[in-house]
Amino acid sequence: MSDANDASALVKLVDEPIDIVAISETLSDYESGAHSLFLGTTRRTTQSRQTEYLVYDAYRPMAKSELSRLAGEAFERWSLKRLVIVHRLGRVDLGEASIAIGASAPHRKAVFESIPWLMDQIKSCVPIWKQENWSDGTSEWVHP
Amino acid sequence: MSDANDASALVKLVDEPIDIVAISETLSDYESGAHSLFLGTTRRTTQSRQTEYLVYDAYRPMAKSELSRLAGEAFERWSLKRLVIVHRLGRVDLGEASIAIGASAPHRKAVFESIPWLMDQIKSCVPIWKQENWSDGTSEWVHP
Amino acid sequence: MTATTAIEVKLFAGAQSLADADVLVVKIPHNATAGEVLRRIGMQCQPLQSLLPACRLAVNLRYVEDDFVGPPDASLALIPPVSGG
Amino acid sequence: MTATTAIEVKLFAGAQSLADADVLVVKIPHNATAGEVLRRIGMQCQPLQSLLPACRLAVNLRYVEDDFVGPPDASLALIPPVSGG
Repeated sequence: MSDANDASALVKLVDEPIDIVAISETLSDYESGAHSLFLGTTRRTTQSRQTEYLVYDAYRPMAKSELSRLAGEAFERWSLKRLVIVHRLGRVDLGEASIAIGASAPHRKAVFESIPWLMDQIKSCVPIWKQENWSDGTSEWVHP
Repeated sequence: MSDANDASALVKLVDEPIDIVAISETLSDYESGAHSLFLGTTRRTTQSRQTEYLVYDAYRPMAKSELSRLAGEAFERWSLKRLVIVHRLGRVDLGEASIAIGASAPHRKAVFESIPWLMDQIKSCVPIWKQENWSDGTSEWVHP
Repeated sequence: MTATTAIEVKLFAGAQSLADADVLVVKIPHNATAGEVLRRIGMQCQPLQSLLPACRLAVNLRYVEDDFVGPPDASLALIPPVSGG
Repeated sequence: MTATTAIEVKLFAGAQSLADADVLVVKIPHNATAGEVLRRIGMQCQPLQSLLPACRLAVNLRYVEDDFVGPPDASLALIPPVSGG
């Protein structure tokens, strides 16, 4: 639990499992009454096909830069107290998180609006790509 | 990480700190690509007044019954895979959580919509009350 | 002359503070509606009058409308505006 | 005769698979616009043509419009539709 006054945003690309507990701790703030943590995880079934695992690749410096830009925009727009965005790269097994977005703010509206907005933005402009690795052994890059 | 197939909702009133890790584990599901955990915590500042701590009281059997009804409705409406609602009663110090709502679903829209809806419903119809205990030593029940 | 009966109504939060009690015993006519019960609460416990217009009555753990008539052994509670979450 | 220069364009994901390379060397006229660079990529690397209409060009870590002209030492990347999250 931090008693610090400063608002802050943190953006990271990681190659290992995302540390959820560390993110939760980062969000703690006495001036925030609302904390929210979203995790996007590898789901088994897509339509009727079974995923074995996913692989994420990124244009790292640009992905970091785009994530920072989006974080800054969300931070300002919703007057967040804390914001953490972590995207994992490489292989992500079933049930594991590829992305975590955590936010805290004085009131819940700010976290309820900013996290979905960030996810929409990330899925449209951050240069990160998902490779489906299906249970039948085939794989393909997803370019929606 | 549970590999079970069954969808489930869990509602609890507790008198001790909410176990966030236990909730996170409950949400795990291979068919869910989206997991979200919201925490409502005791905030220090309200307008210009300082809160020392909050006390929550409830009409317990009815609060439990209303929460279960709402959980069931959200579960059906958004086809959630897992849903956990925990409300803490008694004294809740600064930074501690009075409520936790966790949800998981195949796609993120379901968790982004259901949790805000649940919070709105809880704040309008579940018989739980908050007592502000201000830093100047005064206290008052909040009846908005 | 109308037959009356004494019922217990649970009180919470601000209502409990105002009435300085967690249960209120109220005399009501037999088969009184929820609206009538609320009116009698105000008549028989003056300190509650200010909060009462914002309160709802719960019968057997459910909110009821003003014209609702509960069973004789119903469990009643006065629910002031809630503030959980 | 137009003077040309050779530039490197980084490739990712499906574009990398199609071109079977993570960097593509493309000959472009001096002061070529981003739109011209994309067109040359398609001409000089046939396997990318199917994906190219959906791709954007990034110059120095930023998406640019078709009429953008980057500095000579710019870092270029071909960005196919993204699917992170």
